[in-house]
Amino acid sequence: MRVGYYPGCSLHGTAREFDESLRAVAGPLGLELVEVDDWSCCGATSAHATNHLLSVALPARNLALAAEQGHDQVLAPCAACYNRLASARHAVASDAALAAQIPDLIGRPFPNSVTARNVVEVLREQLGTLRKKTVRPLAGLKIACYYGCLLVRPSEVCTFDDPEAPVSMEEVVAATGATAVAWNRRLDCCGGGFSLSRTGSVVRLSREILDDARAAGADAIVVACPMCHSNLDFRQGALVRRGEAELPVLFLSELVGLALGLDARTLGLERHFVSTKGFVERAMAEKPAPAPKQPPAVKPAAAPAPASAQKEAV
Amino acid sequence: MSSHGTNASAHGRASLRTEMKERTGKNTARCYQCGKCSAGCPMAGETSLRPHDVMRLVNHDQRERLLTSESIWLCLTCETCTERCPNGCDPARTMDALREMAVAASPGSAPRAVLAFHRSFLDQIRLTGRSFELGLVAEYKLRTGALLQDVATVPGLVARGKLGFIPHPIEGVKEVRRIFEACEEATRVAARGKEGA
Amino acid sequence: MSRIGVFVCHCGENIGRTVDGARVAEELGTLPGVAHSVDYKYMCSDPGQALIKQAITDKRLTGVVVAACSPHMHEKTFRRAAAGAGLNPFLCEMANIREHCSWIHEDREAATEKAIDLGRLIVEKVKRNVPLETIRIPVERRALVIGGGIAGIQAALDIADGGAEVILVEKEPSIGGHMSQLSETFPTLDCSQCILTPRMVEVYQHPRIKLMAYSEVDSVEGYIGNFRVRIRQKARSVDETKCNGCGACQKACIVKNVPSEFDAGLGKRTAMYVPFPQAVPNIPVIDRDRCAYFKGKARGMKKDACGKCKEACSRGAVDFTQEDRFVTEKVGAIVVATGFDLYSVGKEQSSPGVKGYGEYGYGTIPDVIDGLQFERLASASGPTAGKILRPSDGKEPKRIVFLQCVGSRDPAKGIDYCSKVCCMYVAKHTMLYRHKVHDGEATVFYMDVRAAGKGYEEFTRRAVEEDGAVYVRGRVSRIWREGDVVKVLGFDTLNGTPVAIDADMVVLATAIKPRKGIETLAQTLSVSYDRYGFINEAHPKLRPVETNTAGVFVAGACQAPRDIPDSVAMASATAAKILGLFSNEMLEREPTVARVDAALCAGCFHCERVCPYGAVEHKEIRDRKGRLLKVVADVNPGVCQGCGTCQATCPSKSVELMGFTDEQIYAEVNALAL
Amino acid sequence: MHATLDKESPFEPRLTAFVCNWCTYTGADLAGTSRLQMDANVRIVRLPCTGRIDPLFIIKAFERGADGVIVSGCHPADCHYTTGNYHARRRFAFFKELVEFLGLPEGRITFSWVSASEGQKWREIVNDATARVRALGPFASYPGTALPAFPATDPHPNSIATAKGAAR
Repeated sequence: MRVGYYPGCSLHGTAREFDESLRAVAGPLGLELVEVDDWSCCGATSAHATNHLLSVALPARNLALAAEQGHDQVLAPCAACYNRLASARHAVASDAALAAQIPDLIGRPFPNSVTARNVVEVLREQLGTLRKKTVRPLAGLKIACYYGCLLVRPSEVCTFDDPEAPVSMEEVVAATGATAVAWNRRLDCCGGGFSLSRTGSVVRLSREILDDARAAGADAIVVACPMCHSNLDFRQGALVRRGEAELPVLFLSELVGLALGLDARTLGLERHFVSTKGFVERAMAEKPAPAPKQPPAVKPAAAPAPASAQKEAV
Repeated sequence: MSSHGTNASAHGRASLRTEMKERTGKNTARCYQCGKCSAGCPMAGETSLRPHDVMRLVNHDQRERLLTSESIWLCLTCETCTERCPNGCDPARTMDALREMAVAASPGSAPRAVLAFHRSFLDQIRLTGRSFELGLVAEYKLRTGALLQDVATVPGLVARGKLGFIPHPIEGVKEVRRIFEACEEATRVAARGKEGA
Repeated sequence: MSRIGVFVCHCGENIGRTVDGARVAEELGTLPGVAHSVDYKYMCSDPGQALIKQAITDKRLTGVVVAACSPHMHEKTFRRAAAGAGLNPFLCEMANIREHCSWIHEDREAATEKAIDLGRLIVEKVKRNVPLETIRIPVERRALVIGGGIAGIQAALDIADGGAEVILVEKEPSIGGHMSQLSETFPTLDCSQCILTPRMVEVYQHPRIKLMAYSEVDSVEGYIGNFRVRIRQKARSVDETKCNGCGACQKACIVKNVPSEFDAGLGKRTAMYVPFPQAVPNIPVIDRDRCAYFKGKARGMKKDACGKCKEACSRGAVDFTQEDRFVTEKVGAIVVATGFDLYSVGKEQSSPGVKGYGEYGYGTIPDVIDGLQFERLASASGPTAGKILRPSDGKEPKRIVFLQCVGSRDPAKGIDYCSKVCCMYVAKHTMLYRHKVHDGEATVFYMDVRAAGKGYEEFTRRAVEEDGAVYVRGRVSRIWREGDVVKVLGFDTLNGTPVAIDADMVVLATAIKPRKGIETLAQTLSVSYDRYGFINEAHPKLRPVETNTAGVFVAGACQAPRDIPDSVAMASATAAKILGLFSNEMLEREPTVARVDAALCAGCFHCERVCPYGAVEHKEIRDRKGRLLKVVADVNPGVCQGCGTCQATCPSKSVELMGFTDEQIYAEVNALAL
Repeated sequence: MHATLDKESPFEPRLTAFVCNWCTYTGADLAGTSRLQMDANVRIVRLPCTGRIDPLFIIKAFERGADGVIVSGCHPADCHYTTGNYHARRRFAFFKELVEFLGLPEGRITFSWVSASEGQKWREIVNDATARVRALGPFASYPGTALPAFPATDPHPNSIATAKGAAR
């Protein structure tokens, strides 16, 4: 399947491994990612927070480019980009005056014909292929799927899953053979855009998320947003308490890549601040490829899940 | 026929509630102050005005108090309030609009750090078409003077190949600059229109 | 030649201020066929009416036009006056120059012009009016009550005590409804079953009440005074005439794990069951979806999978071969008292447009229950024998959080209205809890406390002041489970702080909704309902228990959320209405009905297809030798309600609506031109 | 607000409203009871139900000098007679085609649903329809008029208008 690809700024910088891993898994999953030529920044939270027109016009330029380049859908792996593109599309579709204004602002026709897709929904569509191509089932690994805000809210824009009880990421994780744990803070905000400007708030919010994932017995958190990743991974060193083990934070595409048998380097797993080494070793060790049904050679090292692991069903 | 009979402020300007309806398409008067927004707000413990306070002040036409409040700048735009609002009031979008109005009314009203971040971020886009993180960090730090914050981690970022040193301007950078100018101009015109009204 | 009398009313200043009554009378007096035209200050007063009567006699009037207020206000008054002077009342009509003219215009000239126009329209119409006779139809003095909850029970008893026969249809195996599930009732805290059970028994023993439990209304035909109702008696698999309610079959039943509807899913029952010990009638029923015998048969098993109940029954009452039976009853009036369902916070909803609470885990946390489940926990006859124990582990909860307005007043979930009873029963729940668990903490999240009944405000205050319930004003954003505590994240809007509570149990005061399937019943009865399915009353203030279909009445929570006193009051009101109706031997109806001209009718029966009431019948036209010439349409005047759709549809113009004939309407339209 | 006699434009249109007795007529009563001021150009013809309305009534109204027509009844699913307005609606769908065929501009006919509780809505419909027709000008001088006469459907040659010799 040919999909327009809008990597966004973060995937060229702090979230390079997201880009690398996504490109690596695309082929095996039958996805042809065609990068939108000359794409520009979506404006992210900064445009959204300060100028409504700009927050629509910047994504609109990219959607217009995608349309000109023959795409009807664009994959924006970064949750923030996805949210901005989808919001712009929604805003224009529901406001005729704005729709009339946009072509003048961006200097291009704007047919609003391109759908923004996020990485979770695109991967979920390939579940069958993923199950078939999984050569290294990740059985025994417990994953906390973290959605954060921008993938599911507001629900009138992000329509791919239930805003309060989403299941898509858990479905993808299950297809890799890993177990998605039930936990409570998968929809909470990590502090997002305040990473630089209000670090104290980010520390508080991110710590709550990490604590809850740990309490649920997770071996790793899986995210689909560079901002979440940066707050949970990059800042984790400052967040852990003495004697507390660090919790690896993986992009969903990295986890999928491991199941597809790709090596850690290709997937960018060495770029993380919290070491993924132990996690990757377990992923590699536990599953002799041809016999996925065999019991794991090594028992998971994690402590038995506390009662809170059986929380609300997802 | 004046449609604003009861909605005009004492000084003749359209009420904040009316203006909000024009900007967001949402009727803030639907808010019945249940506080569900504030209950779910991740920043509620840190702000002096919580989402439901903001909605109440909008309905009570407390323009000055809102536009000079730091609270509207502490919104993470996580949209939890909007998602759970029983009345579809959209506090998140309301706060977007308030920030926009605050900048238009008095650019100095935002907390320095937050606005500095947004300014730095947007300047990056204006400059290259994309945001460029090292430049962003540098400019942000110059703006805020918080030179040492996070410096310890920057070498880590470089070592992991996560911060490129060279900005890569896109071909359409001029186009992007035009978009900035057009949007800023349109926003100014709209603001003047409201002042004049 | 017509001799019309025109009477223009000033209604004091109401019309007189903006309409020049004298000029209207003068102008209308110049119209051809108008024999008399006067104006007067108050036409509806006794002297005003005398003026009309006098003129009818003196001027030998053939028609009367009163230009005054809305016909909805005084048409009956003036028609009675006309009849009093010997004029057929249907030759008198009103021109509305108050509501439609003087009250909505300020310009005196324009308003006067308009009043003249409106008067002229009606003058032209009345010229073409013909004398009509009031229709009289006989009344069947029996009532049907649908629903055996407290409203239906009260209505049935009041009607039967008034001397008329009643058929009470209840779809469940027992009457009693939701009230039988309640523990204590507000604001007196008297035991619900203690006051209800005697009424249930009274119904069962009443000589004029025919109780049809485990039955449903299948179809309804006819009209006020003359309904024919087909009732489906569902197969109980137990012969009611033989069963003596000994309970041996229940004890013998091998299927013991069916969630009990009566205990709101918190207890279990058998497949052969009586819903609760005080059930009326005390006759068990086999739940065929759960019964081992019937499941075996459904799977095609040749051998009987079970038959324990049959073996246990000493009277041979168990009958696996029983089938649904249909009976048809004639009744003169119908009471709809089908009650309510509780809104579910779950993801799946029974009505379109309503959503569940994802933020409350879609109701998947076992220690998050609804108000009715709490009633069962608090009830001495409940699954815990009245002990407050939480469902997950049977421990006594030391901290319960109560949430008001769950679903109610939440447009985002699809329910805008207030469910009315929750404020009261939540206060009651906190009291019951504190009376039973002395060291327990009861926290209530509320938005408003609506306690506007007699003794209600005092009751809710008592919960706070004497029983120590803590009321927090704010909605809850999220509920989740952490270990064995239920986390509740709310906000106290009165002191402006976030509130996070570790609760042992959460009770949701979920919204009251009409019964599932109410729309089908409403359509069967031709009564209208609102977008939620609540039955519409004929007038929200003046006709609160009537519906828009004559002879069909409404009582209790199927009309709107209602508490017990309200439901009982409504039920008694329907009984009064019905007994009033039954006090007539014949019913009188306005003769605004359609009539077919058999000579013109081509027998296409377009009218039959569009008639909402099934009033069009087939009539055979035969010659003298009895040979069939043609089949034409014929309107049953007892059934016809006078909408006129048939006339507008008729291609041959052979059906006419009396009072609104083509001739009359064209006369009005023609009179538009000056 | 809404001057009954507009000084700048001498033309005051005449509108006929065909309304049902139960919803719109009562809604118009409510407008009166609430003293909602509105344009004085509409003359109401009361019918039991919109189901009773024959499209020819509307044609007739235009023929007899109306510049505009309002048709209004109960909201769908809210009909006093259960389904009368549903049949009316189907008939009007057909009628709209006829209107186009006849060359009547759509703005001259207003179809709406006004319940007994919508006095305010009735006022808006009256004022909007009046303003629209006022802007369109007199129907008689409307160049697109292609109305045939309907003598065959007029059961009353001795109508008052004829009696006064004012028929067009």
